Amino acid sequence: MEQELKPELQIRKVKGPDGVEFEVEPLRDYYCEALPTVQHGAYIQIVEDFFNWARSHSLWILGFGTGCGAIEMRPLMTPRFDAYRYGIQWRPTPRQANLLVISGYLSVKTLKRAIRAYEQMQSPKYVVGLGSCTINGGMYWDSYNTIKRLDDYMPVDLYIVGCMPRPEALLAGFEDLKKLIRAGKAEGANQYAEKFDWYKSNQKRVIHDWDMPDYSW
Amino acid sequence: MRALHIRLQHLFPLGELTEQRPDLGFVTVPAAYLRPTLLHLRDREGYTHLVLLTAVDWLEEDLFQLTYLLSNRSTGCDIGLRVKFPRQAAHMESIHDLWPTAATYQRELREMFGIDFPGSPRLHEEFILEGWNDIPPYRRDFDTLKYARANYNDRPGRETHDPEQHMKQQLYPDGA
Amino acid sequence: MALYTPDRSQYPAKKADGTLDIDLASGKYLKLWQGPNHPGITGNMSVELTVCGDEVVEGKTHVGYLHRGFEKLMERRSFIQCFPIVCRICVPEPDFNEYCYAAAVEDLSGIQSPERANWMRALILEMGRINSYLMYLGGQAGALGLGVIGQWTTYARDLMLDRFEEMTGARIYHMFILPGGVRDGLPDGFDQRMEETLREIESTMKDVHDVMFHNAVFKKRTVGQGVIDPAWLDQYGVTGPNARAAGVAKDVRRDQPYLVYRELEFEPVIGHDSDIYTRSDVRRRDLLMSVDLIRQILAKMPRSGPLIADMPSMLHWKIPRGETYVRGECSRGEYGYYLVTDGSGFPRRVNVRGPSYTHAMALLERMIVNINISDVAALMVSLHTYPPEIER
Amino acid sequence: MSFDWMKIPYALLTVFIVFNYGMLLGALIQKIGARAGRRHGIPIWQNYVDLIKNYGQRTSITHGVMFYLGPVFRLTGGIGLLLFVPTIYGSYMFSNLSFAGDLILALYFVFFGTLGMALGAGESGHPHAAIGITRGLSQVSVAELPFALAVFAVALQYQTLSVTDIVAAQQGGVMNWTLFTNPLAVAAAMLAFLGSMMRPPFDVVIAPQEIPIGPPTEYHSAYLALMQTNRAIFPIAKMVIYMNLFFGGATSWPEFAVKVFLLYLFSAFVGVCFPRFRVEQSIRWFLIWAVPLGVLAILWV
Amino acid sequence: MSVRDVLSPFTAWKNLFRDPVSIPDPLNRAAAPRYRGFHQNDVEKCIGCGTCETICQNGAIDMVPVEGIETKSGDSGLRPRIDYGRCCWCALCVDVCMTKSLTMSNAYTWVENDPDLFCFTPGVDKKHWDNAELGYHCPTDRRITGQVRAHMRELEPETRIDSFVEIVQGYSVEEAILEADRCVACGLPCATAITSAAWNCSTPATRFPASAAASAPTSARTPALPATKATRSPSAG
Repeated sequence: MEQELKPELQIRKVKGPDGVEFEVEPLRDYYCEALPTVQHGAYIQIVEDFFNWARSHSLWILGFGTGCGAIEMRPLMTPRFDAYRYGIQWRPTPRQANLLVISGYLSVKTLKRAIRAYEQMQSPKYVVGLGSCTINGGMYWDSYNTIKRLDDYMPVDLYIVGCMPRPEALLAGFEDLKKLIRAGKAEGANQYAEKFDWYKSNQKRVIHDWDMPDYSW
Repeated sequence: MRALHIRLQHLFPLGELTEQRPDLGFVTVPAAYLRPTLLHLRDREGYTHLVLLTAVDWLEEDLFQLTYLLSNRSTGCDIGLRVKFPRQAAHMESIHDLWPTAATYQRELREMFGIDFPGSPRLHEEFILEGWNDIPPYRRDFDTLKYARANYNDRPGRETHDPEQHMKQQLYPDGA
Repeated sequence: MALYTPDRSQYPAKKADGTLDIDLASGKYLKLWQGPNHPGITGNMSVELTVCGDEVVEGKTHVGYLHRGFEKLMERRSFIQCFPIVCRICVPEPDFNEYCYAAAVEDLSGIQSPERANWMRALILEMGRINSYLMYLGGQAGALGLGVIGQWTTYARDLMLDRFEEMTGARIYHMFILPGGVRDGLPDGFDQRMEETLREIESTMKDVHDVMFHNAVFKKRTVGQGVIDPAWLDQYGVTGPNARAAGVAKDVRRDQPYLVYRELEFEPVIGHDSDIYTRSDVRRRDLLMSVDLIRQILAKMPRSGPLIADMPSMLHWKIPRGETYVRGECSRGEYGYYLVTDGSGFPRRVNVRGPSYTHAMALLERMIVNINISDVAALMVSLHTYPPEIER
Repeated sequence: MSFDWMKIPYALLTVFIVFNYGMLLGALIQKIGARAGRRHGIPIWQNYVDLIKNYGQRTSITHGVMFYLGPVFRLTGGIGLLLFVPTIYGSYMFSNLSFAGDLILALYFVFFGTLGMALGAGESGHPHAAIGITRGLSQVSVAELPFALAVFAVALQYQTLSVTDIVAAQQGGVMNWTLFTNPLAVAAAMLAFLGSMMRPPFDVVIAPQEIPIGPPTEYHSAYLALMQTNRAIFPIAKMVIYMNLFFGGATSWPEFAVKVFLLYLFSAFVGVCFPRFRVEQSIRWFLIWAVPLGVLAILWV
Repeated sequence: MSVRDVLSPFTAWKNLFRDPVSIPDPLNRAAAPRYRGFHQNDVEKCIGCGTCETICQNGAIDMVPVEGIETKSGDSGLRPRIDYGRCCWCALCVDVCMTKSLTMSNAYTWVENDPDLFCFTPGVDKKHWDNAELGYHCPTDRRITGQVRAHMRELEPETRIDSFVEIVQGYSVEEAILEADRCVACGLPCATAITSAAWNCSTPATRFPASAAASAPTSARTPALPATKATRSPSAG
């Protein structure tokens, strides 16, 4: 059932400073209406391998703790496990991050923000799912508000098992992700572009009040 | 607890006191006398701290039960007031003017149980669920498993066998 | 020296019924989301700030990002099956959920947990409180820019997690306090390793005290900021360190002693001028008191005796009809479970009442008006709010 | 007006050396800061890998021409500051393009990068960037005040506007460094140095906790890489100015390396131990402490 | 704002001279001896009774037939297959295991990029932690399913020899309930050919005399709250 839009999302008339009246439609993405396209790597394979090597050694994680596993990301960045030694770093904005860690269950409200953050990240981007909740629903298999399989909504490169995987397991997972990237098999972004409609239909089936552009650049 | 209950019974037609522990008792209050009882407890009896306002859904008796739990800081005693009212068109008067924090409780009960508190501030704003299109989820007649099966798809390849049936088929295949 | 304090009386304009008259089209106000994806908040909640210049005019807390519907799920699980899911409600201090749930079930089913199990439970609760305070100190200093404190306190917290892992078999979600008692005893050699950890935590706390609490810039940013008016304590149901920093000696461990707190000597820590600095100082002294409590517990703890009461078979355990409320003092305030059973093998209704329920919603929205944008993060962390307690 | 073309390749050589030195020194300082937090910190070559990764990103989103020009202005500010000031005194190769009035040009270039960044971030349309700009401009301009006063004091003291002559006046022994001949100017300049280095006591501009990293919020892939190269060059260039004006310039590369390392360490030394000031608190702090020192320095000359 | 407030933060730098505390090689660091890691199952000792599936609140365990283990009396030939997309490592299945065959190792690292591989039968699918001896084992002295067997009272030998009274006195009502309470209704012993109605142990709730259990929710409209045994069907997914 179509929910009536929030007041600030309806189309409204705005008078500019120079007196010109124009119409603003908040839901339309003025910046770019195009859908994502498949981004191919550099033409020469050597250059692509070199870039992949550089991408694997500087994993910038988006600082968005979506679930309960985020508390084990904190020891990673502090003295005891010190992920900086492996070139892993926190970035506060999705623009500069190339790794999105979905740390455990994902409620529908957070899924909507996670999708938007994922779409704003730049092209070679990777997603790692932590814990059993991203594989098959985990402990909340019968909950009405959490998603059961993460790969229905986002292309996931890697799963780390554990009901809250330990920091050592996280580091081992990131090492495996590095091998995947160096082998050039971590192409989640292109997969998202190819099966875009399938992902969008899954997302819209779960998020009922869809009041944002289809692909938020 | 008994002394408090007797004092209250002189003023308001209360139900029986069930004493769970020496410092915790629950008593049923008719809906009309709820506000005066709360005011009396808060101002004269020293029960100033509203600990909890929650609802219990007695589906088979077709009743909602609202529990107001008050705690007296000096003596350390708690008293729970139970109010029962029918489930259809459930509504209860708002007490946000007695305790400002009650507004948050009432917002959650409106969204989770569908109990209406006319006059409570920001009552119909979305509090926890966003874009919810089913009946309020905490009611007993909302089946969360059926909803989860309908909206999210599980990973295939999961089937189980009942040990008893399986043994019967294996040991006595022709059911002799 | 107050150079210029602007007159705030008719500003911003108020409507007749007292609500704020903010029309965003006028360009004077900017709506800013300190949203779920933000390094400055503890956990996933977002505050919708209406800002005029650098000053917050109105704030609305939005929660629901971590809602899994625990109370609905617990109605579908038997009493022993609720035990593992209960500790997932609040991540910085999971043991309090286990204890409150176990105590509520024991209260209704009339089972008495043995003496040694009570000592073990008190030990776990105090260790969990230290972890939660250590994480708080790292968050408070980080919200103001002092990153090095977060490094030390998370290191100290990690040592404590090793002690948890050694004793209970898991780092964060211990699933150790079972209705009826505790799962296992202390491993051998635990006391000596625990003493080392406590000494390491005390030396870290001494460094934290030098660098954070005797820091000119930290004092300038926190003294006099985010003051909780003692009159609000009752209106907004403020409990725990937030209330103790306002001078009210309210500690459930002292007022209604549960478990073994009668046999331990401790004095609730009081602060007086209830601003961000005093709240962090109260929590620091509370942490040192917990370290001393652990030493007392380890000294007085009986080392032999049953660990779990003799329970009926957990597979089909039915508890007669009844309702109860059990409370405890967690690091953020008064934590309580309201449990109603109807005689079937499943709890009829469980309501988790976390302290952040009022701190993050009503109290934060009241205190956030008229403060600078840069202090919103510091204020939120100083109330030590944790959103999963609000929406469960 | 003859212009010998040989200076250009030498100047580019200086920029290349300073760029690599900036990358390695930045990583070293981060490691030292991490060691204060009792951890190992990033490997030395990490800055290079981050740079290559950012250049190698496949997609990037531009918000308009000015958005693209923001990092370009910032980089020109860094390189300009470096080119018009002699890095090594006395050697023809490394006194790159310095001329009589280069002190004023250096002052202009120090502030030019911040202005360009403000315009670029403004174009990005992110509310956090807008708040970051307002704070950044107000704080850096107030931090600029004591620095300008200190530079005028030095110029008055040595009666010249050419950095080469100032360094020449300070040669011969440690005693006639400006540090000892005019300590007030050096104190004001060092406080201003803290303000402009975006380190915790004064980094409310790029504060991750309040407004996620302020102006550079919307910058990513190639734009961020441009800004990273600048983060390698601009601090070193600023320290070259400080070294030439106040600490007797450098006659050889090892001396240059040691002095720049100590200056960089000074800002990190203060930065690790203090939280942030709010904007009006930092402005008030500068006006109370740094500006009187600068005025006294001028009077005392 | 004393001078001490300005100078004492610099004591943070004394850590420069203490060596950092990072764990040198975190990737293969052994967990604590009692750590609840990945499952191990001794396939011979396990009798496939399905009690672990009953108690698992995440519906993570399925009882699946395994080739090479055929059904014989007392062993249903099924083995638990655990889905690590549901498990929460609470070790209730290890506590409730009738023959103590299901235990936990203290391994904790398993990373895959294909999510379907996380469903494995411990003991049958070979894993690198199969013979790790450290890990969580159920404390032997305690059972989740009730106390030890209630002792049946008997006549003393003196009175026994000079009378024909029945020696075994049988259980009182409470003892009978306690004894019946210990049955986990796994269905193995009563899976004989002629399954008479009395012994048909389908749902334990119905097998108790009404007086023992408090008034079970009788009204039809209560939602289908799964009694413990019946959880098998909904969790079948």
